[in-house]
Amino acid sequence: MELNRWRQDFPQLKDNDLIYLDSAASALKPQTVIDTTMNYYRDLSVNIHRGIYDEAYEATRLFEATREAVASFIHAEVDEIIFTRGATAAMNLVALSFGMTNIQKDDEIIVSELEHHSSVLPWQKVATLKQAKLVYIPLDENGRITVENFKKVLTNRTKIVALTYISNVMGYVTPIEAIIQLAHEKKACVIVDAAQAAPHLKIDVKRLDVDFLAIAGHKMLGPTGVGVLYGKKALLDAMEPLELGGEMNEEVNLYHAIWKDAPYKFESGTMPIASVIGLKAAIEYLEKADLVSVENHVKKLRNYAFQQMKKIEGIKIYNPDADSSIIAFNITGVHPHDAASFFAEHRVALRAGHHCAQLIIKWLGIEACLRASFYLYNTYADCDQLVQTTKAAVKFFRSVGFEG
Amino acid sequence: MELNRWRQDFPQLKDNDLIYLDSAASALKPQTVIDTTMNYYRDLSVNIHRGIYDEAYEATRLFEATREAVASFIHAEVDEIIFTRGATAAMNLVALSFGMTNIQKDDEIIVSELEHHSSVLPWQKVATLKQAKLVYIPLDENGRITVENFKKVLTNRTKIVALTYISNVMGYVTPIEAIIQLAHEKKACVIVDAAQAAPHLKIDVKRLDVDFLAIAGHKMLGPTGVGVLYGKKALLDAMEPLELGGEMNEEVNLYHAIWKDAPYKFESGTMPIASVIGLKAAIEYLEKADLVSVENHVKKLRNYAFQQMKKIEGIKIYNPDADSSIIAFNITGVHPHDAASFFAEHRVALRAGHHCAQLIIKWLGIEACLRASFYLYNTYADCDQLVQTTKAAVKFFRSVGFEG
Amino acid sequence: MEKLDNLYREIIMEHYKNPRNKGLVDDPAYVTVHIKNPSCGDDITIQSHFINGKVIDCRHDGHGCSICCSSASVLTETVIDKTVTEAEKLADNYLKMVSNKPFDAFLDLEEASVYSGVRQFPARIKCASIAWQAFLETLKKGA
Amino acid sequence: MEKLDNLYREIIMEHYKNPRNKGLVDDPAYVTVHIKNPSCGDDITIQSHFINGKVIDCRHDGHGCSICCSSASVLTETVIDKTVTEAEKLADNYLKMVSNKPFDAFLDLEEASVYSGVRQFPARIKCASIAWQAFLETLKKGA
Ligand SMILES: Cc1ncc(COP(=O)(O)O)c(C=O)c1O
Ligand SMILES: Cc1ncc(COP(=O)(O)O)c(C=O)c1O
Repeated sequence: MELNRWRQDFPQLKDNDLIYLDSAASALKPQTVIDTTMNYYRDLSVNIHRGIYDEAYEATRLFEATREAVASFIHAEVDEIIFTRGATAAMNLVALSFGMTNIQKDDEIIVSELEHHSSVLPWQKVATLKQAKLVYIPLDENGRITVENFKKVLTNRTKIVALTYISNVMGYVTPIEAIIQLAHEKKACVIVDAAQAAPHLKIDVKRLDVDFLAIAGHKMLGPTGVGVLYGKKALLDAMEPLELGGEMNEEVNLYHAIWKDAPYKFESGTMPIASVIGLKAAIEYLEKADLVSVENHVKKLRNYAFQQMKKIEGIKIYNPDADSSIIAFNITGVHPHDAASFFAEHRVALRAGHHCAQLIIKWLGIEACLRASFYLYNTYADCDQLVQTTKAAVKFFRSVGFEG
Repeated sequence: MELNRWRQDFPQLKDNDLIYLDSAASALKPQTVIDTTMNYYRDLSVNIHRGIYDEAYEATRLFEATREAVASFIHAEVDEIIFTRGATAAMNLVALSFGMTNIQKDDEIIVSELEHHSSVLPWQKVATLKQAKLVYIPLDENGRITVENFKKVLTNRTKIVALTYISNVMGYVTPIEAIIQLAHEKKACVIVDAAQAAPHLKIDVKRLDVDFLAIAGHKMLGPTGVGVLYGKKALLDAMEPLELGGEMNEEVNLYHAIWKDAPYKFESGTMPIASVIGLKAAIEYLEKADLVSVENHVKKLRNYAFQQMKKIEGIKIYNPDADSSIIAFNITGVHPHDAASFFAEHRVALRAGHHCAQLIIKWLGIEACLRASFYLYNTYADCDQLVQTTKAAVKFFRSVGFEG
Repeated sequence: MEKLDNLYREIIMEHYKNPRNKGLVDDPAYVTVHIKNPSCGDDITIQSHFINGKVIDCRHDGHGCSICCSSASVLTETVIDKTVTEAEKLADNYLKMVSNKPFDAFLDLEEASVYSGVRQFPARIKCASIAWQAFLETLKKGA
Repeated sequence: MEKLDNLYREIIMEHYKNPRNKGLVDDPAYVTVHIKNPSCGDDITIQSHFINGKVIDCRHDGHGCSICCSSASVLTETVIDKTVTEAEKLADNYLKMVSNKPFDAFLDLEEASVYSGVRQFPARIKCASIAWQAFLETLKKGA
């Protein structure tokens, strides 16, 4: 097997025949992330804030150190970083608080059929409740969001633009920089779903001038149960918290209360302390690995696999021109759940289904598909295994009677 | 040191001089909880649902096994258990979904000044938005909720009763069984905050006939970042989800979507998988330890400490008649943050502040207080240390000039 | 790959490609139950017609993987003309068999017995179960 | 417990019990800043009066622990009659000192220097800082 300098850091890949090609669902965790999370439980395991004893102080320090690490990772200010339970919660917070306050009847909200459910459903709800208009950017013939087509739907009534940075099915990178600039000319607010982008692209919220941006910890080598909402300070200051409780207020009276400043007013109750602390180790790992090297590696693997996959007869690839690490495909005539069992038997871990993005699956005119996604710990050997198993799968399913 | 059969299971208490008396904020974790959580990260660390390969199937199985464990722990049905990011999120979900839908102008919502902020602020918000009336049960002279006083505020307009099961400041157990029965006679819905109760009392939601009940994992030996909302199936079925996204729907179309059944419609996006899986180990630990034995032990400790504390001149105890594991007190004339530093220097971990329950702190007529809370791993030696350190603190603060 | 050969048995493929009793009828005498497998999107509707404690007819429609669709077809052939009591016992036994629980090996599941291979694929048990679960629901609702 | 003795120094206790310049004035010439310590509930208001680049008066009110309240009193005595530039430098230096950052040891912090003991109590740094931070805010807003 060729040298992969990252692979050895992932305990799950040691002494294991697993070919893990499902990183777009969740990334595996390096030992440092596991250790950092564990150390909290073993050595501290106390609550943060208001604790004066050493352990509580130290836990608080580690918790806030992650906020600094996230801020510097995406070039934000520290008080623009809100911890949530995930990317889904982050995008719902924007829609249910900022959206419900600022959207009025007949306003327009632009989304796309490439969205993950968490980026479109909250706005579907806001649009319905507020009698606003949900507008879909027409995708181009490959299923891409283009600046051209965005211009066609942007109007003076556009108030919100909610788009994915990288599609979790097609692996397309959205030209959000140009889109944000155009949207701002119309004074529209842009929410970017960076759940798939954060593990792959260097994000600079200042340069992008994005208004809100959501991240999922578990997809970028971090623990489960933690995500991040970035928001411009002025927008966060004007925004009401959604969940009320302990630690997010300055003063509670019988009939009214006063909130803390952002980001704290959005972090009510006991936070996922262990996961937040562990997230810092993930960010440090990615910074050391260097996202440019990571993405180079991942693109090479994807291309290497794709060049062989496209020659296989009896399969259909839906995103030949993907920008990022994903191959979305089906074995013709074979339901992806049947196919996935074959891959699973050969220890190739793929995802089968609609990948929480039914709109693009419907756009493709299919019921579901297989998705192979690559990340830094994958190897050319993994690609070979994917290709061989795909070939064997086609042969097997034809042999038992599935017709292509 | 006397024998404590549980203490050795808590790695943080090994080779450590820490006297941990802050379990009401967060409980320490036994090794099994740490290991179970870690094993997920080391051996699986993949996403649940829709995964056909072994690791995804196994993670899903473990995740759902916790749901079964929680259900049997509180005598609920499996599909009445919703995982949330904490007790705070659980209570906000009830208020923002069930509350916002069912509360109308002039309806009455009964709460108490014993509530943690997470049990009162969401209803304060609902009352304000819906022009409903927030009604406080008058506490008795010791600060207790009594059935007598509850009857005084219960009316035909009462729609919601939201009360804590055990106060996190006073350690009082609320007579919720009688209250629930009375409330149901008026067709009011009862939400019980069991964040402090779940680690101490055997809860039987069926016997209590409670409508909604919230639990915090981290207070019952479990990981951070996970809580539980129990809700009666019929109520959950009629309730709209708050956060929309992946995994909670059956069908997504451009302009409308169809949710899954409860509990899944309330669990959008990637859940705190590691924490949910770890929570099962916590429940198993508590079941094996047996809550009756645990509470016996804790009450003996609390009483042993209290008998000595009450003899110390220069301190004021606010809850001499507590039912559960808490001593709330102050050194007279000494701000609790000053006092807490002294305790911290002596490795006695207490909490100082308003404990996210400002209303009862105001009711007591103080600014803040010290709180010592006991749990199964504590010992009589810990109590002695608390008493000695309190005496030393009084002496020290008097010596530097604080007046009693 | 014996396990996979054991799963994709000829009878299963035959029913997958040539489903029997497929297509719903618009007849109020039929009890209709629709089940979705939330974990993979399979979507099956079963219609049963009961007269005098007997399953007179059973029909299915929907989409999903081969295991799911074929099992709906096999179900209909298995239960038609059985008494409600027999059909219920068969369905119970079938569901136990595919989910690896103790089941009555002496009860003749007829063609449905070929689904025993599913036991080795825990992630697919649901696929093999939902049509039969939907049938049990029709029993509950209408028999 | 040398550390604790080092924290609760006589000067600190003296100011805690007999705070100087306490109580706010209702005078628009004063710049008012209110700060709450979100982590422990300490609550301090500082009022500064600047004329011609000088701190003519400084007042405080609020509640909190002894470190917080006394430091507000010490602050006012330290900055009154200083030039704005001097006062700002002192405040900067003081905040560095209590938070264990490199600071100019030659700059005379006067009585405020007794707060060096706070450095050994990281959880209390905030207590010793908020009055001075509020003063810096009054400088920013009004000097
Ligand atoms: C009585 C009570 N209710 C609710 C909560 C909130 O729990 P969490 O912070 O885990 O959301 C707490 C814990 O602080 C509590 O003590
Ligand atoms: C593009 C995209 N957005 C949002 C999400 C939701 O993230 P999470 O499930 O962590 O909330 C995902 C992950 O499934 C995703 O791929």
